[in-house]
Amino acid sequence: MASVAMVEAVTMALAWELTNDESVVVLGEDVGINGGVFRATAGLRDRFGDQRVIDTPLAETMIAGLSVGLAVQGMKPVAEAQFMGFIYPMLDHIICHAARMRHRTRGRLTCPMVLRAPFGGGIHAPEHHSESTEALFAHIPGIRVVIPSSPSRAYGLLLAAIRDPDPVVFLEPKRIYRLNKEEVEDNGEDLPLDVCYVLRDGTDISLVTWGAMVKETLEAAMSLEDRGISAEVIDVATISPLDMDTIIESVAKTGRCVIVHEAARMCGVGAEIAAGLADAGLFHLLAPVKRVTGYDSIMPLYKMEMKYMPSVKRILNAVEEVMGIS
Amino acid sequence: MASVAMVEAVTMALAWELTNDESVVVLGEDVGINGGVFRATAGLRDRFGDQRVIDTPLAETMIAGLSVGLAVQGMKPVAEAQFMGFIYPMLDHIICHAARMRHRTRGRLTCPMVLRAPFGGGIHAPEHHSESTEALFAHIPGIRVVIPSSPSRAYGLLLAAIRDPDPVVFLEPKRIYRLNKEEVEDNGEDLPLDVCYVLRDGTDISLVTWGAMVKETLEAAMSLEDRGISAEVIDVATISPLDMDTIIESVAKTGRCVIVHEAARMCGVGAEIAAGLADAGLFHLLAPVKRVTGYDSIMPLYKMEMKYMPSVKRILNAVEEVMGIS
Amino acid sequence: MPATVASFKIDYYQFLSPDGTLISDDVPPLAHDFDELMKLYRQMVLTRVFDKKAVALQRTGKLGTYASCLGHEASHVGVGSAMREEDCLAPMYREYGAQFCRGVTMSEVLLYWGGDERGNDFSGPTHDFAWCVPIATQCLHAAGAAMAFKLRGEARVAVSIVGDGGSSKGDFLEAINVASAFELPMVLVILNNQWAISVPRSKQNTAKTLAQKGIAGGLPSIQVDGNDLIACRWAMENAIEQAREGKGTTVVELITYRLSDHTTADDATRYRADEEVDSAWKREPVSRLKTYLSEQGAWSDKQETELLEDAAKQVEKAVAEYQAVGKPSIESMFDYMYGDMPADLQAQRDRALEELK
Amino acid sequence: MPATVASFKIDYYQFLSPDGTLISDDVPPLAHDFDELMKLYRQMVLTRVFDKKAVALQRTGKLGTYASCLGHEASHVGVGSAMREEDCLAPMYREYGAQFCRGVTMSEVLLYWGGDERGNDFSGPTHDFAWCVPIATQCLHAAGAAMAFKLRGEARVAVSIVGDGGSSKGDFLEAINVASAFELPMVLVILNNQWAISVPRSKQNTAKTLAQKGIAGGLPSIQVDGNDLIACRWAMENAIEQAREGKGTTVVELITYRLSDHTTADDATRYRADEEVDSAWKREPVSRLKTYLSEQGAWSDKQETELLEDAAKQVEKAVAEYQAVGKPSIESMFDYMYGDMPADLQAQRDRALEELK
Ligand SMILES: Cc1ncc(C[n+]2csc(CCOP(=O)(O)OP(=O)(O)O)c2C)c(N)n1
Ligand SMILES: Cc1ncc(C[n+]2csc(CCOP(=O)(O)OP(=O)(O)O)c2C)c(N)n1
Ligand SMILES: [Mg+2]
Ligand SMILES: [Mg+2]
Repeated sequence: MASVAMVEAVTMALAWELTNDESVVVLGEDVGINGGVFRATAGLRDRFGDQRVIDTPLAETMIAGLSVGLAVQGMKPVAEAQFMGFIYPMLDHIICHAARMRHRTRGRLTCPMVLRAPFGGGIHAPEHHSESTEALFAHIPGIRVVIPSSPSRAYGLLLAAIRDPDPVVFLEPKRIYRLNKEEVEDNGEDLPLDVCYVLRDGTDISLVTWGAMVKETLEAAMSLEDRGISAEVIDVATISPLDMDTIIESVAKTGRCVIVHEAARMCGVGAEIAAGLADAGLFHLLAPVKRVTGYDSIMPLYKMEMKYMPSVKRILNAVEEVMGIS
Repeated sequence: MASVAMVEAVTMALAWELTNDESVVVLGEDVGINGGVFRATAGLRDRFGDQRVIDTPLAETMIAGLSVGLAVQGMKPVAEAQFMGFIYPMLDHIICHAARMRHRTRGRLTCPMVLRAPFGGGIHAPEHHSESTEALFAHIPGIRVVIPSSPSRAYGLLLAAIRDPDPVVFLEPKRIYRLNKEEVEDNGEDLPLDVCYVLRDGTDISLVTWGAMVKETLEAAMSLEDRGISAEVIDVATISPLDMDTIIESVAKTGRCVIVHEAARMCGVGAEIAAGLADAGLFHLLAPVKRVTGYDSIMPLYKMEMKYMPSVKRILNAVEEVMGIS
Repeated sequence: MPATVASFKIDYYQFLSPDGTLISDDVPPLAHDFDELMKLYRQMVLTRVFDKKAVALQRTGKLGTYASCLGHEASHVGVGSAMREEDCLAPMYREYGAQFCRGVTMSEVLLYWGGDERGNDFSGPTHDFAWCVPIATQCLHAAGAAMAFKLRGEARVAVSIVGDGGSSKGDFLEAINVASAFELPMVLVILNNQWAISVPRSKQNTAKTLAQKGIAGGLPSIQVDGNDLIACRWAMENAIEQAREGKGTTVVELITYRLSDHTTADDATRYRADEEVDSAWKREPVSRLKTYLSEQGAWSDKQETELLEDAAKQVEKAVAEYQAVGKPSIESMFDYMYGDMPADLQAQRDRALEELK
Repeated sequence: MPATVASFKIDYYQFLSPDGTLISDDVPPLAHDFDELMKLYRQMVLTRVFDKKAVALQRTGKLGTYASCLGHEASHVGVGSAMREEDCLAPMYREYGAQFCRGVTMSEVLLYWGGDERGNDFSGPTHDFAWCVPIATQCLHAAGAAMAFKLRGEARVAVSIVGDGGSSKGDFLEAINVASAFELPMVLVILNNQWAISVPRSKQNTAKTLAQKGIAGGLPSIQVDGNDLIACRWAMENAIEQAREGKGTTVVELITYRLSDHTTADDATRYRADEEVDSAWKREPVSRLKTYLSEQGAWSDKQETELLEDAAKQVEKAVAEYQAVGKPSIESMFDYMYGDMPADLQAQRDRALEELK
């Protein structure tokens, strides 16, 4: 069993599917000889050849439309958007075609494609390299949105995403690509695409998050523990469809919830979770549902990016408000 | 004072600004000699010439990028996406440039543009002609999202949108383009871009909606009145930035809220409103916040479109749940 | 003195002149294969008869907005008849003439414009792409199909059709580029009917031809009289053959004219002169081919009468089929969203079944 | 026999050969205007000295990821020096050589790559567009600028620069089309440095030139030796003049080579052979022009030494300025979002001021 970082788990999952499903092709900018700008596809071209791991011209709309065509005609494209900041020209094909092909044709045509993109801030990258706009995809019926936060979940969820009969947007929190290693068995076992992960049991408050923010959220939970506050931490992981049941179950127990995400607050995925609590979860709530998020402003260039992103301190401040302490 | 339908109020506002601000240009597909597929620009080309009212080649990305360039260099482009279903190729320029130009350059460059698009279902239109994806825009910091629901608000809000120093996405609910006429004085007076409209005072429940759904929501309120239930109806109108204060004030009074929108529920703008209530409004809530929305599936072709969209009946069902009656 | 490093030209192909006579003796065999020509003529007439009926249905409230293909018959049948079953068509929204050749049924066309997704569940080649309303996006889907065929080593060709307006859109232009990069087995047809709703060809750009967009990718690119069935069919056969032989993508601009309004929701008199339409009628494809066949003694008035009767019958039958189809079920709003329906959507479905009955 | 309806060619322009000698006597006056050439040579050297320093700053942790422009000096200075102040440049992210000619300062470049938006608040022409990371989008912004100039009747020209990779993107291709449609006063420069990160020019498409993409819009399109300052400057002057005179947009492909890694975050040895880079060094622009000037007796070793010392001083001064700039304020995350700050954002700002200090 190999001890791997999350980005290596991504490569492992791609390699497994390339080996076991000949309809799988990996395509994108610099995914070939260069192995991807984050090395997520490192070595794959040498192992599987340039007919399976394909460098495309520089055109995101094309990559998306090409992938739709490939998927509809029996291939399983795993396309990469080099950074989430460059994914927007792909939206038209994702919204109008990938998400609708099955519905539009009453199941005659389907679109089993995966769109991978590294996302999130915190790596001192240039402008447009630190986006977190998962909410845009979460609003689109007909696709799935998945965000791993550990090597094993990256491996299992990516396998599931590639095997899923419908389009999946798979967002990789690049800040934690190499944060810590984990033993991951390369056994081809996938994970379900519709369940949250309770990373830490707690009784006083539920902290709900995903992606790289799992790190700060767990740190916050730890320091709360020192103060005798027991925080449950949930990694949503499968953003859409959303597993509200697990979240409501948790809040039924704790009565309190703080949602943490890097994206801007306004109409972020945190809003959907809070809305779910305001509906089916309302009578469990002992305190307002707070969201600790990026501001409703542009992710700054790197001098200020850590100021923009939720910090352990900001999470703790919100928890104190919700717990009515300070 | 002229009695005009909403679409005519749009034309009036465009004509006013074309007359009074020479930097204003109207551009898009078929906006010129054809006067727009909904006649929203009817007669403008004849009045102002083809240097002010400009038919463009068929390329939405171009229309958006061209508008950014025009706006940054001192013009005030009012671009039209012929239908919201064709707006997606514009997102890249809206997200990456229109929304960021001021921030990116510390105010050196700004992007005062308006992007108009008819949206929503219910007119028996072909595929892709019935979209309601305002939530995608509401999540983008740096732009404003405005949705009128009456001739006078269309006139005043569009004037304000064109005069605003920043990019505004102006979505026109085409189902009610000609629904009913209203006296609108063509006096160039604009309306604020950051306030909701309380269309109907009530004490038992707050019904929050926008766009064409204002019609069904007011009808629901009327029939509730017959049953002795007093519903307050709020037209959000300025979706982003969102005027939560007015909504919370209303719920502070009624203790109950049902949100109605045509768009899919998951991560729709209704989620943000419900999330606001779950936070600052929590202790006012006597009952769960319900959302009556389009389903998390694709807006069907026209045989079924009215089944997809919220109906008076569905609104009443939700109200009954929230009021605990039936 | 600069060095010329590349030169290009665009050729225009026409065999049958508007008056129905051959322009020269240098014509493809098809020009003398009257059996084949009659078969194709029948397809063109059937398409026109269907189209007329569809417009009538819309006018009488029995059909939603409909995009007529009046005047496109030679281009459509040229494309559709040159393709093999196993090839793949990525149409826009009005290429019925091509699709009928492929096996899509008239009632499916009516269902789609009648607001029913079941119209997209083609009887025709079940791998053909659905109608595509977002302009030009289909060009990239065709590129993906062509890439799938190439990767799997299948001798299949993808064909997409885009309009003169659509040829301004990045999707089409990026398709040309990727076709060049991967040498895809594809044909990119530009169906230039001179109008994009109210915007004339001349406003899309000031270039002499639309075909020359293919030069951007170094693709063989030609212009063809899109009202000359012989030229359309010949050009498409060559282009498809080239693609099948691994010689990559050809761009084919078919020059025709949209004799109808853009759709039944449009009123073309607002933006174009009757004279233009009248003169376009003098070049229209159906009577042109009929004249040729008659002159050649290969077609009689009797055959024409029989054909029209037969076509009318077929169309009536399709209309009856269309009208016999009931409303879609509530379930159908949910059941085709995912291969595995998410729990939350299942719950919305259950509630809808209660609330909407 | 088909009729040829349009023909095109792409010419290649080079005056100064890699060895620093003129290729023929048929050269523009600039070739003998040594004062001007020395001015431009100084700009090229300054750009190179700056670039070297910026890479060093990144290596020592004093600068973020940086995109070097090593080898692009002739292309950049050719573009930048041919423009008038009132013209408008829409750069990508590495055209410092062009921007320095325009008035953008070295410390602004450092601030931008140093993670500070203030780098985009140019001292240079304040109407020039900011650095543009989303590839090729700047081409449409230039088109919009050109349209604004044309609508207002101003004799100004917009110039955008896109890479060989970026020339595959719809934004660039749609810019060509709209430039043609509206006959915009613009120059679309393709800065072909052979690589798009790890993807070679040959993988973007199989066409002979990138310049021929302009033929799609019927635009005059040429190829130029991007390492020949004389050719670059001459070609840009002509293209800009044409645009200013209302003759529309020209596409200019400048052929050069990216001698550096893509950025400091890249390692080009992973994907390209040293031999290729070595041979590219034999064609690089700075020593080429220096050789020419020296051979002509217009440049001495003494002048070279003084130039290098002076350049080093200027760069040091810029680095000092850059390092003297403090961290942006918390407020700066909010204050440039809107002309009128929304109440909710104001509240977020207030809270941030509390929480983040
Ligand atoms: C991306 C997009 N933008 C706008 C529209 C609205 N629209 C439908 S057809 C049409 C004109 C298309 O003209 P052309 O490409 O020449 O095809 P034609 O209709 O003439 O066959 C437009 C603008 C659309 N369907 N998709
Ligand atoms: C839309 C978009 N996609 C991807 C990227 C990531 N990226 C940055 S530079 C680059 C290569 C650009 O190559 P080219 O256009 O030749 O310009 P060069 O860097 O060689 O000057 C890529 C893919 C981006 N910045 N924007
Ligand atoms: Mg057309
Ligand atoms: Mg390059």
